[in-house]
Amino acid sequence: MINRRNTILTMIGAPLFAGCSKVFGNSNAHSGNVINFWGMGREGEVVGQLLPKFLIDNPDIQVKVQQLPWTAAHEKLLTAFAGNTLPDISQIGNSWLPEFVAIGAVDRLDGFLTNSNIKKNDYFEGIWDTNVIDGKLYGIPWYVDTRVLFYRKDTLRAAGFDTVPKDWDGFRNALRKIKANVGKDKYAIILPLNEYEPLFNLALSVDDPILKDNATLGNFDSKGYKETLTYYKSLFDEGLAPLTDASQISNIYDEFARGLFSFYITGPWNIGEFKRRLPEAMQDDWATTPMPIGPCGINYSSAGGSSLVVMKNSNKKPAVWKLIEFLSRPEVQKEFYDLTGDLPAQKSSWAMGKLDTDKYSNAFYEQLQHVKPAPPAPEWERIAQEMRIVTEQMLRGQFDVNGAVLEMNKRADRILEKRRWILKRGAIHE
Amino acid sequence: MNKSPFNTALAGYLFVAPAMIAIVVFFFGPALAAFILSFTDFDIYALADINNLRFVGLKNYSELLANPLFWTALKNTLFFVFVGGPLSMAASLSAAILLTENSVKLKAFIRTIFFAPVVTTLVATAVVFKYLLHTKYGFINFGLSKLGINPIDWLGDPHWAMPAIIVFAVWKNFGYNMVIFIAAIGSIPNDLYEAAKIDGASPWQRFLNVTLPALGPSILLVSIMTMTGYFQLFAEPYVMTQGGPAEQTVTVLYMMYEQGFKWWNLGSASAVAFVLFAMMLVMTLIQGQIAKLQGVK
Amino acid sequence: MEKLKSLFFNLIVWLLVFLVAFPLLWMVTTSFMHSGEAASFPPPLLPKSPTLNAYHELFAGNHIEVYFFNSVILAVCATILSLSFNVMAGYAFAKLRFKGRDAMFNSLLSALIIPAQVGMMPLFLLLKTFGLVNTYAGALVPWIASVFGIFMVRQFSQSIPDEMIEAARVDGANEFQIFTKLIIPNLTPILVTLGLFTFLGSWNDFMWPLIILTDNQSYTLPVALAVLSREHVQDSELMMAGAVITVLPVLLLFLVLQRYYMRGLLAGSVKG
Amino acid sequence: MAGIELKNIKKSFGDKNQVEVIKNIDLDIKDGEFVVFVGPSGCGKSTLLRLIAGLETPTAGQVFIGGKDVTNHSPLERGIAMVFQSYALYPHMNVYDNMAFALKLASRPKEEIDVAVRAAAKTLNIDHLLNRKPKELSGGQRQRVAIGRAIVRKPEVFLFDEPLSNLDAALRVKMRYEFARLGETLGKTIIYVTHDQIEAMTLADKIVVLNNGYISQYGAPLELYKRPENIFVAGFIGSPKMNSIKAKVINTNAKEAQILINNHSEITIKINSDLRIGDDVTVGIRPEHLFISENKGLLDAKLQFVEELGHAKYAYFETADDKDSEVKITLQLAPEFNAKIGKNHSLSFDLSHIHVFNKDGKNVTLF
Repeated sequence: MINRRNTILTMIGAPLFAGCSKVFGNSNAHSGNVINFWGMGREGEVVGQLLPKFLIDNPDIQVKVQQLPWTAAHEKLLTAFAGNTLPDISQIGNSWLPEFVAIGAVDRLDGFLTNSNIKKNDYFEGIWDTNVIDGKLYGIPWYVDTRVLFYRKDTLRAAGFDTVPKDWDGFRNALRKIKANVGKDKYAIILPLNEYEPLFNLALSVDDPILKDNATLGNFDSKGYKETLTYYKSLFDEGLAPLTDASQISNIYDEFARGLFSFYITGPWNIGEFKRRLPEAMQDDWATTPMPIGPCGINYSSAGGSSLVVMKNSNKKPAVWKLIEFLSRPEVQKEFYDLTGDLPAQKSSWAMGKLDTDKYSNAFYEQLQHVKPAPPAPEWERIAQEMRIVTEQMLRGQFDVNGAVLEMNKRADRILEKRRWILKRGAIHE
Repeated sequence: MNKSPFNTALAGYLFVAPAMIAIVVFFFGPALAAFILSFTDFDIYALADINNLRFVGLKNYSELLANPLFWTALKNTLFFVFVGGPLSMAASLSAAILLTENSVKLKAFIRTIFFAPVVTTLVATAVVFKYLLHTKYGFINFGLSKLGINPIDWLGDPHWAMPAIIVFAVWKNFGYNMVIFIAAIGSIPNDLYEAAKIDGASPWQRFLNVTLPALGPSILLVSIMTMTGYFQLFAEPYVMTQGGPAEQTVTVLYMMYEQGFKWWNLGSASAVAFVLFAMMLVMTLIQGQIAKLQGVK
Repeated sequence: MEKLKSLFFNLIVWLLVFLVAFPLLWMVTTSFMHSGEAASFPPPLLPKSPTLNAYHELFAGNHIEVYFFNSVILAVCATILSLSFNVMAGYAFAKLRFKGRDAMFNSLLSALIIPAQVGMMPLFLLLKTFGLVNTYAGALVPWIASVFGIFMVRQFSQSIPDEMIEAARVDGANEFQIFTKLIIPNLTPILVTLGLFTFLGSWNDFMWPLIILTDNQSYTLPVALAVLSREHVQDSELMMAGAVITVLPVLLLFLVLQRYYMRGLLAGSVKG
Repeated sequence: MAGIELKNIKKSFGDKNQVEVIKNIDLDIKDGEFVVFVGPSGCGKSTLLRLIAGLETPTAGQVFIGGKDVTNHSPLERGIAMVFQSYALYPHMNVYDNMAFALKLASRPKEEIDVAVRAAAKTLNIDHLLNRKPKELSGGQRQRVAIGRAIVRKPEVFLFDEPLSNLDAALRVKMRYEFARLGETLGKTIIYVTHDQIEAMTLADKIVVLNNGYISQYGAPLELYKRPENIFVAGFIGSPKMNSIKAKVINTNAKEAQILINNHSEITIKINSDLRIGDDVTVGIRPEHLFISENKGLLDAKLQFVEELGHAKYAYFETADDKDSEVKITLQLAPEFNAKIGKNHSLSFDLSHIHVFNKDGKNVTLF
């Protein structure tokens, strides 16, 4: 009886133990000719649909796509770097590039660029520049992204405006008028507290950079930034924007349709979402337009988007480059746009899809002529988070503008301490 | 020299060795290493190139003390421990008393219902509560509106976010201590109650003079376990609020996670971990001291 | 008077039962609603026309079966590991005499006051050097041996009479035979308890898998659910379906083995 | 051939061997003898048994079984079987498997095991219980299974550790009888540990009285009863206990001593060892060797209490010894004696059964 029981245990146990012991293999092992590709959000979802042609042309290469959610992507990339589990190629937010260059995660691409179908001058300049660090190229823009204003034409018209006023003051005036029209429980604009991008975008249209001294010190106490923050704060103080974050709004599109707010600073992916999610009757009542002109006289916005990078520890770089070249073909870019609504990085693709004249994406085309990259410090993402947090505290009354900028500087300087030390040693990674 | 007592000892070593080695390698070792790590500025640069590692002495600790976020996190954690902890225990005790009332029927069934939240997956139920706590469509505000209370922006209002998490934590955890209390109440000899009854004690007096003193040791034990457990609040804010609004749900452990595994500042994350450890230790020692003073074994 | 009191108590208890059970019931009913149905006012209790759409979306669109499988594999392996390591050690600490036994055991108890998170950063680096980041093995490391498990097994082993073990020695059994043929069969109830605790613990664990499983193909259900809930804020029905799939297995397991669970809970609480 | 010999055995416990339980024991047990270890709790009798079983290793000394040094051998290699106080049945196995366990471990053929188990079960009248689990058995049945488990292995030596102490009184007497019979049928060396001297007296070929880690006396039951070598054995063996009365030596020569009891009675006894005048001694006399005398006896005492057992009648007296401290005396009365509580009586001794113990407790009486 005992023996029988033992046999049964062994029968159940053995495969399980085998299962347990099989787990030592790393799922991102760089084996065979499989290219591991990490894509984020929607892009990660659809990239597989672009690949069949590439796979036919390159029968010796296989591509394994993994999708990361945007909210966790940065964290996951760093974790993968820390855990030696980076893929061969990844999509990467171009504001993150300095960081991954500094830690030596991504490889230089200059060498591949000669004799390639990828032509630098077909790209938006401000966007291409985000991939160049200390004069060296580390990524190829995949799609571009910047922030513009999405708005309701009907409420704007009701407030007495045919178009969105071009500068900050005019813009705020329009918001005031709208607010006066919509009443107590509704707002003119939404600036979600859990996003730093709207504030950052506004801060690009002033003369002072956010970080100074080779991005080793905070520059939040500059005149320009203070002016931005004061402006931003006034939008809340005057009740033009609700003190809420996006996760508290269960469905941003429903709320936009209901008129909870009329303006939303957001990116190109929302063109498709607005088309899909807003009620049919509303489709003629919304539009996009570039950011308002700031104190510096130009309406800058952020040079966002994603680039494709080759990881340094990949052992299949030529194959990976082939894949990048494939994904950068204008016709593939066009197809990519059709699938995702992500704006192509190459101007020739815009023309191909008549995007530059499309009534919604036209605002982006215009805006892309005036884009600035994020500060080139690897710590930028953290500093941006701190900036967001301090801003929220300011809006909730914990700081005034002066206190907030000093606090931001303090936090930024502390985060940048290591960078200052490393730069002084001259030991920053290639 | 085989098989005999000599072998018993050998068998003993062989039997404990795997577990001991695992615990030393994967627990004690790392804990000690964390202590050393907390005196370095180990970060993503050091991960990339170990030459970027500096020994910084107490700097992680001093910076931590100078960091307002740490104080916020500490305040939030202590709020959770000292408000949420006692509330949880009170809920457990009340439920235990209700479930030891003679007049209550179907006790086993009710006990199972009360206990069910304990075994459910924290993340899943936190997600459920996130929706229940929704300002507009959540049932909690709907229920409150029936009582004439205006909607509360539970997870969006800095004043309400931590209380909301406490509500969730009480719901999730009270069943655990309840079972311990039920067992403790069950072990109180009935004679004591009968003696008190004969002495003319009212139900409330019986509770004060018989039940509570008899529960003393259990209450103390449970309070140590609960409070040290509550120091480790992490998943709830991670899932429900991501530390917001206005950092009002950032806890010490949440801060450690973000420092360590979001920003990869492993040095300062280790310092946070040790501060957390120190607080929990002090807490346990204080409660142990109270136990000694009260003569509880 | 007594009757009134009884009525009062029962009323309160059943009100509490409703409050406690409500979130779980709501989770289940909402998971059968059509997309967007839950986000209305007043909030609906029951689906207008029940649908499996949310579940379909979970499997077809989000491949929840992958996470489910990961969770199952990890929980089962954790249970096997924990049973083999802790039971041997717990028994030895209770019944086998060897030098340094008590000192060793006391040092184990001291581990109880150190929160597990303290060592997480170095542990990650350690596993990185072994190449175990983002592997099941890495996720299983904390479950190999647990002080609580050893403690619990030791406590129950102590109730095994020494004479029985000696009888077996006289009968010619060696220590290993004694362990497998005598101790294991007689510890079955506590093995079930320990196994259950480990299974539930591993299934419900969040922080460590979140850290060590970097690849979304290796996520466990709670990690996947946490990530999904950030991505799909507005999809209450989908998230509730995910919560149901995550919660249901452990809830059922608990209901079936409740007796064993309570035993372990009380054993753990006796000495903390 | 399986006699047992212990040579200079010592056993200590504790991390630093600080607790000495067996303090130097030499013992020679002949093949086929039924030897009982008896003594108060904590005297080391169980430890000594476990040393023989191989469940403990001695701190010093050697154990021989059948002439072979087995000091470091495992229990299995010693050819012994043991029945434990709690019977130590394996709770998850039925009676059959319990009895078969050792043979299975020894990988004996199935048929052989079956024959052995059934034969033993038959001998012990438990063949109808083979499919039961231990918890479904009564105390006496468990006892039999435990014995059966020992018998099945056909060992050279049986070790019994207080096997009757968990049974109720009636069953104990019955099983005592069965043990006595078992001893004869088995014809093997048996060592039997008990704290009950009646069991020892009834069962043993030879008794080892242990006290405080030493052997107090080793011999046949009646020898121990009649000629206890020391005051400990004298007090331990026999029920009710031997009376002991403090006394003083008042005169002595090489062969005789005059002893003063109770300040007024003198007796003379033959001695085998030196006593000195003025030595404090203890006089021991068993209850059946005391009687109430019509004349002036050796000792005056007051009757306190009478215990009527039917077949016997014991009277309990109280008196004072030469130092005026209280002495209780037990006496076996003639059945027809009509005792009156509170009355003073004069007591006489049967002088041929008197024992005198010197101040070290050694019996100095010459028999």
